[in-house]
Amino acid sequence: MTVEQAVFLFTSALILFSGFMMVTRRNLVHAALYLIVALFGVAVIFVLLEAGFLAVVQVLVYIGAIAILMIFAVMLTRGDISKEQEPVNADFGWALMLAALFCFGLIILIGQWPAVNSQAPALSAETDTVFELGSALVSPDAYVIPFEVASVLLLAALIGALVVARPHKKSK
Amino acid sequence: MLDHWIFIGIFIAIAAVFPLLPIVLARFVAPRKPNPIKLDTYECGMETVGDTWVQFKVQYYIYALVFLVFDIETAFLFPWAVAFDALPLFAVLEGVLFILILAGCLLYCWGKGALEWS
Amino acid sequence: MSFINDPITFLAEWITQFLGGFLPEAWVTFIVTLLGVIITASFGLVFVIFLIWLERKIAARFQDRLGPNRAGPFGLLQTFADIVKLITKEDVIPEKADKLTFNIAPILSVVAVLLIWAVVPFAPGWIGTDLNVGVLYIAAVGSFGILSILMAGWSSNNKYALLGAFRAVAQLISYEVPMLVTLMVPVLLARSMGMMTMVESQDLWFIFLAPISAIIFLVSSIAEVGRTPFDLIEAESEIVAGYHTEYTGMKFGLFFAAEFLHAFTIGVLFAIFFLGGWRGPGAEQFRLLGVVYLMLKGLLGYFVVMWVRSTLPRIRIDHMLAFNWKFLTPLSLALLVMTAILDKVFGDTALRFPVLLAGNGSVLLVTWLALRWTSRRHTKERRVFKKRPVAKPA
Amino acid sequence: MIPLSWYLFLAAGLFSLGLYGVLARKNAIAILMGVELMLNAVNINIVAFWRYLTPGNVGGQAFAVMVFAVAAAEVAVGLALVISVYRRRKTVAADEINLMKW
Repeated sequence: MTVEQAVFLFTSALILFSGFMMVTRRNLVHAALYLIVALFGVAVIFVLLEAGFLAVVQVLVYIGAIAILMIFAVMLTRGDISKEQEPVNADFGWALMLAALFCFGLIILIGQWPAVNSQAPALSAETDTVFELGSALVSPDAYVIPFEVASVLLLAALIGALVVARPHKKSK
Repeated sequence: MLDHWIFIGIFIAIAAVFPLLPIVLARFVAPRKPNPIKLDTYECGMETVGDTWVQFKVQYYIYALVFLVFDIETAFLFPWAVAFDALPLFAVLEGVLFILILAGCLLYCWGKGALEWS
Repeated sequence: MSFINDPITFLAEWITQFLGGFLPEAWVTFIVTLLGVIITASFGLVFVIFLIWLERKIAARFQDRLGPNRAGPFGLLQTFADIVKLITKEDVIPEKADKLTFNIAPILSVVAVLLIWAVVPFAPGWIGTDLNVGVLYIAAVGSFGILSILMAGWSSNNKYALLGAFRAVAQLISYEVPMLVTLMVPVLLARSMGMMTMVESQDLWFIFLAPISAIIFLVSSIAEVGRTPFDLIEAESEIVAGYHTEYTGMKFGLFFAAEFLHAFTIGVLFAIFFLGGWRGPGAEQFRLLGVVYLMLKGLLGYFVVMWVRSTLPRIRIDHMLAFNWKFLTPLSLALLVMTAILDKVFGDTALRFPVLLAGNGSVLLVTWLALRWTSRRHTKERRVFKKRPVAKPA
Repeated sequence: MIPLSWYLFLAAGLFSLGLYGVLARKNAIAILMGVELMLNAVNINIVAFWRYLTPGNVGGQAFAVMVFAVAAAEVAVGLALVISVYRRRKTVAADEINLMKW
């Protein structure tokens, strides 16, 4: 077993464990903290896939912003925490079955696919993926439309979230 | 490429050991005589009144929201800045358009009064 | 490569050869990397011991006091005395605290700052590791600091700690916006996110190409550390001691060590991004000189931070957030757009420096005019007195 | 070296965990956390396919960045809805929010 394989196995065990803890914890802040561990693990996986830029962005965006937003939202809707009710709804048995079926189905499907044991071709040392990504994002024959649409999407999401989340002014 | 990240990985481990050392040392050196009053929450020096889970104002969430939008922006714009030399003027202006749309986000929040603390 | 020019590379090669005699190659690489990590990481931590003494000495001078002067010559051993005190204090974990989170938070806060030093270029060829996403890495590592504050505040199970943590996080994430946007300016000018390339491309220091960006970076960094005038994180009169109210002994000390180290780290980062890092006469030949230059420049930035700290009072949280969102963020966005367009058009010509400087000047002028206009309007509004409630005897 | 299948298995497991969280959890915020897990599983797949099948074409990374933007937008609006619902109904339990059920 190489070092990379060991790191991969350890990280994926960590991700799956904290993912499991996340969906089973009663305390939502604990669930959010486990979510953060899982997201950090995914960043490590990105590093193993030699996508260092994505790993850094994963930490910056998910841990630095999305997880913080989650914790804020938990604090803003505290009614449920003090009540400490059941974490799962009535249909959780079905959910468990469906998720397990889905998991096994996927594993069988992946196992049957012939290309699955292919090895990673070596990246040439000359290419700087960040540089290429930057060129591709604004190049007219690559991803400029998704690039601009992403900014409009963010604008729309911000406006929508603001309108929904802000308390309406009291009518006098 | 991976060598760099192995360095970072070892660095994280070592960086966690450094602050752990004094805490472990304190375990052996420091006195430990807990009693219920000592272990009580200090709060503001008075006895705790009511629930710790006070209701927070939604303004915190709104700031986090605007921050999230600008955080994502960096994921798009940093590669753009790195590839700056190879870009034609047109591509640079596309990046500028991206920034202006985000400035629109900020202006919208400003105009709606979402940036006010109270 | 002689010892005087480049002692670290010399030693590293010597150790590699020595160990290579009786160990497999993978182990040698691992041990040399490990040594590199330990040297880089402990550099920051050892330096902070000296810095705490320096900060107390300088703060005392600003306040016309002597500062630490009993333990050792010039009070140099004061910090060691403090460390001994902190270690021998009883470590109280409140009964109702969330134990694991409570204990992890201070460690995480130190780790978050220490991790920045992995990519600091000390001298030509002397860098922990030259990531090609170094600048973004620094920003990403900062989010662990935010997380540690949130964890500390929440796990203490204390209203004021939680309130302090929430305020602190609101402040930190707000000021991270102008910081990220301004960081894009040096990246744009250097055309790289690698820290080494950043320094190497500063034939002309970036502070001359982007002076206002440099100031915005420094201001938002001060806010990120939570130093006065932005020290609402621990506004004693408002929220007790903020998120670390419940911490005692060494864990409390770790939060403070992290703050001191962070304050100096932003001085060093300021030097790297805007003051040319290790660049200086003779730094290419004698690399140790590069480290000296970097530390001197970093101390300069650190001194400015301390100067601001001793001069300005704490500002109110609504003013602070308004200053960020309504002044720093729009200004940094305008600067980024201006720099991008002007640098694309004039980047390769001799006009780069004067044009960028003129661009900065015009942005400054427009901002000043806008500020004058709005402040005049505000004063007019304020002249109309509102009716105040009058106290009546019951 | 790590074969491609390992990454796909990890992503499948993570996706199923997220799916279980979305279907079984009562709290709306926990459901959103489950969605985050699923999006991350998708991202692992995208990046793994980029690395193993088309490393020369940077499109895989570009789409991973797009997924980040979409995830952020989803969380922003989703949590805003949760907060808004909480303000009116004083609950964030997804099966108690049944105004639109009939």
